[in-house]
Amino acid sequence: MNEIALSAKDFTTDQEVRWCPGCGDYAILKAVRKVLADIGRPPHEVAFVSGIGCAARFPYYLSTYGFHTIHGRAAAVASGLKLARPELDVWVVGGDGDFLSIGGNHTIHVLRRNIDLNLLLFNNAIYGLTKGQYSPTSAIGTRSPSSPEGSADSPINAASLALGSGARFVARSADTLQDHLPEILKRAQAHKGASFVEIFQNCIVYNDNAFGPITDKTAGPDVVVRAEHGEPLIFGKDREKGLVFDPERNQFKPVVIGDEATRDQIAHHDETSLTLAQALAVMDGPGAPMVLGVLYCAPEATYRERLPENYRTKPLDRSALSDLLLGAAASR
Amino acid sequence: MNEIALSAKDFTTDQEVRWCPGCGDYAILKAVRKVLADIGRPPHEVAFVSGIGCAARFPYYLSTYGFHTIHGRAAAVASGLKLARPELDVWVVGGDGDFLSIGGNHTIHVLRRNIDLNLLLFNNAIYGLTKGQYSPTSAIGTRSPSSPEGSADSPINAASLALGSGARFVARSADTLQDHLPEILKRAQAHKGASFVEIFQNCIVYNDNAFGPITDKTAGPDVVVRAEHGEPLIFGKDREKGLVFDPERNQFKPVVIGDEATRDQIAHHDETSLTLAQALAVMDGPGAPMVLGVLYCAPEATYRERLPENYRTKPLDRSALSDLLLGAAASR
Amino acid sequence: MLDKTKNDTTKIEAKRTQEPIVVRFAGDSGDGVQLLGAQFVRSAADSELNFFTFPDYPAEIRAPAGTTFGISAFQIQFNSDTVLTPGDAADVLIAFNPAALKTNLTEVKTGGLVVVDEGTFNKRGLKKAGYDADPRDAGLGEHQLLSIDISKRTLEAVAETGVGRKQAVMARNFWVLGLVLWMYGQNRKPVNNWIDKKFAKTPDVLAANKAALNAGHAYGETMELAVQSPASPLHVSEPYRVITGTDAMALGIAAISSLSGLETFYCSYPITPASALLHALAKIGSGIRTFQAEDEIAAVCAAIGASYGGAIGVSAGSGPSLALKTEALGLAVAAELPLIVINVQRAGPSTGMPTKTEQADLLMAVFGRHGEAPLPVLAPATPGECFDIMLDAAKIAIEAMTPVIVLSDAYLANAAEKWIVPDAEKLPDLRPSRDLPDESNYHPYLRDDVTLARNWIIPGTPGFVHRIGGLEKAHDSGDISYDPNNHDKMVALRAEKIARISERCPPAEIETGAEEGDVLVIGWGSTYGALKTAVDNLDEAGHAVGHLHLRRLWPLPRGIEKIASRFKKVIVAELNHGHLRRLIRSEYLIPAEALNRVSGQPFKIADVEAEIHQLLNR
Amino acid sequence: MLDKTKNDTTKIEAKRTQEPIVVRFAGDSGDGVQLLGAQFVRSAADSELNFFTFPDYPAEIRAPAGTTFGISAFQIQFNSDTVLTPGDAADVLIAFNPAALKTNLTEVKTGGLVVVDEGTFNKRGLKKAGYDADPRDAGLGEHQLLSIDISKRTLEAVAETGVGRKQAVMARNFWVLGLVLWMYGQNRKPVNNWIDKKFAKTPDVLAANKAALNAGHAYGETMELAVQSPASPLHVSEPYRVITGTDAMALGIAAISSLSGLETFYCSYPITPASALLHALAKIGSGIRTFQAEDEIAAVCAAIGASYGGAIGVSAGSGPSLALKTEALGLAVAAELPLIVINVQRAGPSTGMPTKTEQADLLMAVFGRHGEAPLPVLAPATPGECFDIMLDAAKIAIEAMTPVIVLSDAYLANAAEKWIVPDAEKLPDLRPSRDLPDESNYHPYLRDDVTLARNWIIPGTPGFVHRIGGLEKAHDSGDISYDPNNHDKMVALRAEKIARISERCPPAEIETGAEEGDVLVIGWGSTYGALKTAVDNLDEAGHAVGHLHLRRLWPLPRGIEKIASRFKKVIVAELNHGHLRRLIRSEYLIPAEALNRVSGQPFKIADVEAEIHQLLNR
Ligand SMILES: Cc1ncc(C[n+]2csc(CCOP(=O)(O)OP(=O)(O)O)c2C)c(N)n1
Ligand SMILES: Cc1ncc(C[n+]2csc(CCOP(=O)(O)OP(=O)(O)O)c2C)c(N)n1
Ligand code: SF4
Ligand code: SF4
Ligand SMILES: [Mg+2]
Ligand SMILES: [Mg+2]
Repeated sequence: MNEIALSAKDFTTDQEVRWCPGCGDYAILKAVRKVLADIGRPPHEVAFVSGIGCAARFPYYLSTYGFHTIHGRAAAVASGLKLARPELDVWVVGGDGDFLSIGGNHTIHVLRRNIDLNLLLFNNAIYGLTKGQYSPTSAIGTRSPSSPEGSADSPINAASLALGSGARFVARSADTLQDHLPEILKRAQAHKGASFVEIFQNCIVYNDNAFGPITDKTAGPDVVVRAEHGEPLIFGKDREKGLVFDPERNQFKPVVIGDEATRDQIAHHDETSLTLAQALAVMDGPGAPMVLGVLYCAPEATYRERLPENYRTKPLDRSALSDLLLGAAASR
Repeated sequence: MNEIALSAKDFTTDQEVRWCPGCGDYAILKAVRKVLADIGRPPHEVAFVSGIGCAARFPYYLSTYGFHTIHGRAAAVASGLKLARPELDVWVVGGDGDFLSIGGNHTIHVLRRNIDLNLLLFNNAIYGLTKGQYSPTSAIGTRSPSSPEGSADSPINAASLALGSGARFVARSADTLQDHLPEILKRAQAHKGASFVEIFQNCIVYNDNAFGPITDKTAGPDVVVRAEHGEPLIFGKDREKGLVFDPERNQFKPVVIGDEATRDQIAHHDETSLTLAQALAVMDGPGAPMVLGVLYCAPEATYRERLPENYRTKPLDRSALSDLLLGAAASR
Repeated sequence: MLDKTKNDTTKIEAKRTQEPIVVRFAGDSGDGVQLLGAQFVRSAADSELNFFTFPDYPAEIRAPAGTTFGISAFQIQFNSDTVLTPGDAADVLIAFNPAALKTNLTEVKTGGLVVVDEGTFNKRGLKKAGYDADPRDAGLGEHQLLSIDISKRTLEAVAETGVGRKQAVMARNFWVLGLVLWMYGQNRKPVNNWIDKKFAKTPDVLAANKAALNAGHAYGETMELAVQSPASPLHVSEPYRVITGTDAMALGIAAISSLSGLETFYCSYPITPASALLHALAKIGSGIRTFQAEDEIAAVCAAIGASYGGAIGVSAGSGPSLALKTEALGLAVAAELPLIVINVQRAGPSTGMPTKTEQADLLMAVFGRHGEAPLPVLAPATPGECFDIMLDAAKIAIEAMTPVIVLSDAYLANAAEKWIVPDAEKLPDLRPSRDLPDESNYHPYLRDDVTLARNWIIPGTPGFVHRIGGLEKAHDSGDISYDPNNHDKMVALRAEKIARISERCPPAEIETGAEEGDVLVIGWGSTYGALKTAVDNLDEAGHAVGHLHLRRLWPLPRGIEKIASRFKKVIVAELNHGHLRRLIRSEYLIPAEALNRVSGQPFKIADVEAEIHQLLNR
Repeated sequence: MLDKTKNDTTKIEAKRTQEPIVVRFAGDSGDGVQLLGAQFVRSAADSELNFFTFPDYPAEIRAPAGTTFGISAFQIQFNSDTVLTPGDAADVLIAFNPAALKTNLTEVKTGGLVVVDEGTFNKRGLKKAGYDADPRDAGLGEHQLLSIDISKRTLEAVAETGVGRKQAVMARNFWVLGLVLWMYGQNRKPVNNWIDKKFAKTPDVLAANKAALNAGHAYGETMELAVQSPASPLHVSEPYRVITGTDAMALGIAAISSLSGLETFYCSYPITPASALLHALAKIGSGIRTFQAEDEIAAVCAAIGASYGGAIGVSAGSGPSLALKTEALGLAVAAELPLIVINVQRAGPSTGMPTKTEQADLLMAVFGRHGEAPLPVLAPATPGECFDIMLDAAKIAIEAMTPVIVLSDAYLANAAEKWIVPDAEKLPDLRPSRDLPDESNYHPYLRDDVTLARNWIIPGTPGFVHRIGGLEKAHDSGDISYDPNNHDKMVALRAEKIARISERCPPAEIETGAEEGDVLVIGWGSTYGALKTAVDNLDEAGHAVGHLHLRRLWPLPRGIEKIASRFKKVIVAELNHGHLRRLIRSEYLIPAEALNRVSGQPFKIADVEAEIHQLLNR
């Protein structure tokens, strides 16, 4: 595919980027431009559709086709675009408000329909553009202008929701992980069907450091498992910890290798296991790490592939139209 | 609580029931009336809120307070009602279209917020009221007026979606299982926080027998596990089959006891394990049974309980209002 | 040998007239009344008669048998002349049971004939219908009653075919059909052909239905019931067919793709009475794509996405659906994309009476968006016009790069008439220009000088990548702009673009009646038949009354003011509280009066005539 | 010792006048311009001056420093007399950097004074602002320029306090404040008090800010900049405070619960500029409940649920939010529940210009629902009235059992004025009657004879269990009904119920100017100040121009026709393409003309005057 050599510059517009200085969106933009260049599809064959929010300004900064729609509806607009124009590479970008609050229903349905879109959720656990209200991914007790005494809603786990919706590709990464994010994006784009990538993104103004050590170079390894298909689920600075299945509680739990379990007992990641993916997505409790990487990838026929053949027909010519108008039931 | 002896008749209105003869909704109505009588709260302390659909006509047939709202929005209306009037016992009723298609977003959010409502999904895998189009729970390939050549959308697994949304109580039963459904409904009502019950319901007109053997007295035991907390996950006419954890595939699988596993190896149901619940909800593949019962019950603080104390304050009296109007910042 | 007949009419008066005839069938949802109606239409069409039919469905899916709320009815008016409505009231009602009689008796003309199935007038049936006593005992007032034990006669007729009792009872509708075919001198052949095809796989049912049909026919013959055969109409050489508004609209949508060369992408969420359109299109299957979305917001957004991709997005629904599409319609206005949104109006507010008709969504269609978001609104007047209006909508949408709303209603969707099939070769060319502008100075808000439409370059086109969206855009670069003067200009441009549409469309013209005089009746949409007939009647009676019927509601067509000025009084007739009237008054400052009814039912011609009469006498 | 001054104005002309003074500050979002404005207001309020302020925020959250699209401005007009707008143009602009100068120079009066921070007019700053050359070199045309190295002077002033460079630069706004306080003879004390409180925990910052304040003040003194101290206004004995429209509305909502005894349940989804209201209410915290829903549909539905439960549901948003609430509003109309929906209008269509003001949602509010779904629409005219309108809305909602829409806008939400705090004891009683009707014949659609409101019995009440919903209900039993006459009657009843509201409200009255004569200017909402001032000016100039300003937009108040008939011409002035004008024309057939601007900006008084002048001369 990559016939013309493209660079990130080929995907850069003349528009001044208007995010706050230090916003995690810049890093994601950088990664996406690089990935698009690496994939090598010419810019005019690529379309970005977004809703409304800081994240949703994304299309303005990519010299591909772009549609900045309305809050929460990008997945629905993109569904129509992709079904009408299957040959385009269609990406959907939105924030946690866009994808999970007002747009939650479209997110669920586009995933279960398995329409071949690449969905990028920029999760900063806050409503950035509207000046910092807590969002559906904000932790309980988040103090914000709309929750001065702390929010009461328990947060949505985006990956778990995506899996619960029937998604066939679910992954996680973070804005600053430039050694991880591009690979995940490439996997998502290569996946046939709806791919859902949750990107932890820092909103420096309204929710700085919400993902704390996860994106931190030093602290990260101790609290993050980078799941890779077929590899053991090991983490820790010295790769001294891992995950094992606890049959007592019917769930995975972190252990220190040697002390609590042998290296052999450590579970291996299996992208194709829904149960494993669900367990990793909700990993919780003392010492439990956050799992990044491709949690689940189990391709199935896409929506389009499942359609009856005649769905794909071209507009009728006039003679076929004539037959249709006259109809089988035409009385003469 | 049950001080006044109530009977199902005390929950019956003078309205003629307008479902099709043979509709599964009748059986659910019967079970609900019975359960309400058993619970024994006086009818005026109970409210049923519904959207639009055949299922959503439910409130008309119960002599409690009732609000037949608009399609898909019952959970949102009920949230407002319950937060304003916590002392009421509020139930939400809707079909698979109501709860999962147009109302999907409210379903997710009411569950993750854990507002103390009892949500009853009447899943008949079809849009009944609008004359039989396929619904979000219809199997791929469903032929219906809107999909004459078979539907292409892969169905939502309601329990899995509920779990992915962060629900703390998820259960399944079926219209005709009068030895099961009432108990499940009681558990749901007793649960503090949002409880989600998926009830397989037969639409005799547009999707007859969609749940085939599941609700069948004879065939049922062979294809249904009735999960009970602490009990082994055993099924089969002669209770000869069970579920074990397969570490290879990281998931539960059905086995024949004796042949493929010992009775001791059979997993026990643990309502409090999210991973187990998720695995049971999506149980799939050759020989895999459908799991009914309370899949997950892990109470947590409800939305209301998490609110700051002053949220509960009564309207200000005039002197407090006066202070508020003058304000700390009042310039004189 | 009549089983039981009141009012001393042992024999029905023979009457040979050119007057249109109205027949109404009413029975349980399970009685096959709609099928009976359709088959009667088949014979009428075969005789080249003109007709207009209207089914009256119950709200319930399948209510318990014998209840009043489960009654389904079908009314047909037929004649050798043009027929524009199903008729104000029936000459003949055939009631399959007491509940059908109870709920439908008011639909019969004074002096009309009522046929009932004696076999259902037992205790149980009467009780279910809520009758304390057998209504036949007291007579049916001014109506003539013919009580036949249809049940028994049908069972006897089909006895030999060996079908079970249930199937046998089901054949009652064919017995009735046979009777009615006799009464109106219609041919049984098309029905027999249909039975042959339809029931080929179940020979016993086939035989039973034919037996019942013949028995009913024979009954009429034996009883010497008078035959009222309408005169032979003029022969039409063009092919024609029976068509409902829904089917005509579906064909119109299919034709759009054919005529424009663009894929037509139909996105919708089921809702009564619009879902029938989804079904019809899904059945057509080829040349168009249907997409059943998770809700109306997703439906219209997917249609917008398809239009953005270079297809024609179409999304249909009813009142609550249009309400939900409000925000997205604003996006389509701002993004200036072609889009067709169909609203099959039903009785509101809120869920209202979902199966009943109304015209109360007009002002929502015209004004129901935030910000200045003007768009064209069209409405077909007859079932057949539902075809034409779709081509018109597509032409406007593509030419002006704008969303268009088409307002149909429950009545129009379900009503059927004889439709001359248009010649596909003569239908207009709707292909958009795909000429590419100069690449170097390109931006997506470059406009055509005449139509003011922005250019429509679709994703996938090399060299023209661009971004559009709902934020205000600079008129000269397409970039986001907060400049006050630019906004003022863009708001004005979008308004002017819509205003110019009426310059390209034909001006308003009097439909029927006087060109000047006392009263001008202005109407729109499905009230066409009732209004035209009423005005024709008044015209014949020598009154100077004219009828103006609008298909383009927004922007209003040119010439209305001039026409109105030729009349002393103007009255706007519509099934709402005065929507078009408000538009007319505010635009032209004409003291237009109101002729409104909001009952979920179409106008009765007689009521319209009466109200115009009143106005004439004031 | 002026650093650099063009136009030969080494000394600014002294001017002692009673004319209102307009000052505008402009700088980066990070420059603390809004804080500076708020503190200047503090001193003005302390002197009992009257004022009207308007912040002009950028759309971006925190745009890169020095860019034109990141500029935040604050304008205040103050005087001893009543002040109704922030002023058409500034007497003085203080620009913190070149970008601020570039974007705000057009806001300065001809001959006005422009103060710039010389320290920012370096190459980098100029380039970021898009200046090719230093604009000061060519002079600022008609304007007077005062270029001071504020940066340097601030740094010097705070040097001793030991704050870091970033904090030191941040203190520029206090330096400017000191200067401006000197220029207008205002007291530093209230500001010093505030600094003491605010920065108690950071003594170095406290000291720096005070040092800067004093230095700026001293600079004015040393330079002998002329002082223009407004005359002392009349002393007001009632307590007053500075209030924005948002805060007034929040207090109004809080007051509803207090006055009605009902819980007020505020449900909303964040959207600019309405979210400020959610923040204000969440902060108040007591006496009201806030609920942040997943979207606007859920928000309004939760509010409806709360109202059903016996609370008062309130839901606020902006244009796109109201669009999404369309369907649910229909439910509230059908279910006849009290509900208040606030729409803080912003520039549309679609996402439009979210931070800018507009009045283009009126027709959506009045007509934007399917079916006949009438409801009252209100609009406050000033920031302070945002309080009163909420009580009015609650009274109407409870009395008529109806949803009510309140239309505010971005301008009103952010603008601030001096507000006489109402005496809580004298506010109206809004408690609904909770008398129970006769249990035996009870049904939920029993109506009050006068208001036609249905009874409001809430869940939990023993003996009255009932069901309501969006399907049409029988007027005499509350059961679902498909009866045509019943529907016609219920549609009429709901319409009449709304129509009767205006019978209970005071009739329209001329606001200012002539009671009869040449031109009647009709306006509504936030344009009040500009329209009133323009009409006052014309009145003083001897023209027979009157101003009618509507707060109740639907149903229209009584008396408009009569008032209009006393004028030769009527013009409706609004920030849209003629919404109220359409209502007035269609209702009264008055040839009302239009004075429209749709630029995202409030009216300029001068523009309004000019347009009325034109009309006077036609
Ligand atoms: C219908 C509608 N409701 C609300 C808004 C206001 N709004 C714009 S963006 C946004 C949420 C922003 O949060 P998120 O999606 O997480 O994106 P972020 O800004 O954090 O990147 C909201 C509520 C809107 N534009 N439209
Ligand atoms: C906004 C809106 N869209 C669509 C409809 C039409 N509608 C009514 S019920 C329904 C779905 C019914 O299916 P389900 O919720 O599964 O209930 P069931 O009838 O099967 O019990 C639909 C699409 C509506 N009333 N309102
Ligand atoms: S507000 Fe937050 S998310 Fe938005 S641009 Fe600024 S830093 Fe980024
Ligand atoms: S259509 Fe189906 S779900 Fe609806 S009432 Fe009939 S049987 Fe029940
Ligand atoms: Mg966010
Ligand atoms: Mg269903």
